[in-house]
Amino acid sequence: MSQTATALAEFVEDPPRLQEHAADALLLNIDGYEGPIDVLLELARHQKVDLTKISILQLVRQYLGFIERAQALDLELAAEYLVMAAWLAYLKSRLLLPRTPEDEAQPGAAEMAEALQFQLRRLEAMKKAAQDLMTLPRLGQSVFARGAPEGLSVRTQARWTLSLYDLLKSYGEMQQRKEGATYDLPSFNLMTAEDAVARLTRMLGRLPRQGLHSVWTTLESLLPEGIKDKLYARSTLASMLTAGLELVRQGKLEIRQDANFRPIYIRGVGE
Amino acid sequence: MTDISSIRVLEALLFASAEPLSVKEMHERMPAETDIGGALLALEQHYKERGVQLVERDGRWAFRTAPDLAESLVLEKSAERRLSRAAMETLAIIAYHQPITRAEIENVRGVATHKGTLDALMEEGWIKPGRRRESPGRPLTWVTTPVFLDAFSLESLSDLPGIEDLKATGLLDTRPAIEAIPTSPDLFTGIEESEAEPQEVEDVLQDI
Amino acid sequence: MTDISSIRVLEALLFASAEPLSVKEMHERMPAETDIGGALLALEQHYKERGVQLVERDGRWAFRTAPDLAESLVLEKSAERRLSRAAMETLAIIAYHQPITRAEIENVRGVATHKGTLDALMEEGWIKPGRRRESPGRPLTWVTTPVFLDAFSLESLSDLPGIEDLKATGLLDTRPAIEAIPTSPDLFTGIEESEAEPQEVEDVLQDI
Repeated sequence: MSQTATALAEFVEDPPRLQEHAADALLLNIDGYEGPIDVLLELARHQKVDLTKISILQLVRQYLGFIERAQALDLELAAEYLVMAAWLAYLKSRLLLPRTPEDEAQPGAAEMAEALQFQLRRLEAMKKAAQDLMTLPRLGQSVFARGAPEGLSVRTQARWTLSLYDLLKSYGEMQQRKEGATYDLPSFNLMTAEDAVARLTRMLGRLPRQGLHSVWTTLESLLPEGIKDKLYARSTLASMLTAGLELVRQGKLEIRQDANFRPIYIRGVGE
Repeated sequence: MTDISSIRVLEALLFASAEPLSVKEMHERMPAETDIGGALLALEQHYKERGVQLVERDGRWAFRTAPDLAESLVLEKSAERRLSRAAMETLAIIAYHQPITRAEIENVRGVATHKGTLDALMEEGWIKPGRRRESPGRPLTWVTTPVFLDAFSLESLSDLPGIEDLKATGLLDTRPAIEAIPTSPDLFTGIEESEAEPQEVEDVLQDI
Repeated sequence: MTDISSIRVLEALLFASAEPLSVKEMHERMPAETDIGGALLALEQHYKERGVQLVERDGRWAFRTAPDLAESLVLEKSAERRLSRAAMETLAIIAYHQPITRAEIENVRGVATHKGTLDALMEEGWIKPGRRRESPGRPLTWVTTPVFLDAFSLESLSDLPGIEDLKATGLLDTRPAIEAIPTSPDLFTGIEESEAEPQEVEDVLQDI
């Protein structure tokens, strides 16, 4: 690689002039370049050869000339240009000097040159790709979409979902609500507690009174007779008992039951 | 001249233009010697039977999709939505009580029915107007449709469960209070029993 | 089936749509049994020689004016934003190398990327962030969009000019080209550092 590069360098007619010319042209335009690799690529183009056959050594000389010229003109270059210059100076020394044993561990000059050449070729390929892209028929420039598309619309229609379960439950609940709204407690024919108190108070005068020879009367015997309505019959017993207890509380009556389920007896309290 | 090349250019021009173009505008944009009229005619003819047509409106020309395809350009999407309680109840009442007038529906529900509720049910194809009731005002009645039966996999309306069936399936909570306490005899059951067996009154009384 | 009626509907759909349509979108709007592929082929054939053509862009289809008419079409051109050379190169690098990280882009170009460059490309809708690379730092990658293909009249990425040659010559390798000088910092260390500033990535993402 380095041999080819050197060999090619020999054929350059007037390297110093080209170098100067290239350097000054670059310096005039430095803002137009995208960094040191871009500048290197521009310098490489001056060799007017396929990048795969580029003389790296010549390229390095040109770049270093460019840096020198910039410094001579007191131009301020971005740091990356100087870093590149340092790297290229190192590469140049490696390309020119014979390989020493301690170099073994380091990348060979040929590899470094090849890497640089690869990057230059890749960048050039991408620059060309960018140009090629820009020559493609561009939408809105040379190819046009429909100017007044009607557009595609979406009409959303609601589909109501309802299961039979929902329907039946809804109907049932409504019926239930309706029942609830008109529900009246059934009125039963019952003896009220008031009636029972009145009846018992009325009968109180005829009751045997408390005393030595007094007798007890069963509560049952005081119930109205001949009742056909079973519910009314049952309610009379309950109400009369309640009435009896009320009169006991008022101190007008005594009440007694000898054991569970035994007859209930009452008698008046004498005055 | 109406060569193929000017037809192509005009076709592209009309396609890409944001506004319909007048013949004058087309002239301005085409070579002077172009026979715009001839090219328009050729294009109109070419697109006559296609999905896109060249149409003239007020002396301006534009491509438009064929009017008979308007429906095809709209994507019908259906979104599943739950029916409102009002709609559900209204449908249920119609199903169980049909034919039923709107006033009667309102009577059953105890609230006024929004017009939209019946509309939604009708749009879905579940109900339709039935005969007019031969009563003052000749009100319209509502009935369910075969679509309704189909939607709910019912063979016929008689397959709708009765309210007692609904109770039995546990769909409806039974009234709380007396009936709901298991183990305790029903107040009314007691009456029926005592009616059936008169001698029990004595027993009951003795039980106290 | 590829009958004339489904071709007409598809023609109208593609004409009416503001955006290229995917086959899936066409299927949604056409009867289930339609042979979309056949209809597309028929349409493509029909329009082949016309001023308007049916083109495929990344699996999506649209009508576009024929590219050869570019010179003859006197039309309002959309305002073309002049892209900087940096932006053009960056776009090309993303298009040919995608998915590619910002550090890799910088490696190819040998220079730091201005934040504005990616922003400008994203604003055009030509690039978007791709997946993160599963490597240290999980850097974001960049890819081109379907809009990019449409903007440059490319059917797919494999139609990028010269991409086959570039692949064959190994020039689409993103390997760092210049190895560091032993014992000295990487040639582009400084650049990479500025690139690594995390808030820049955030800015870019927020601009999406």
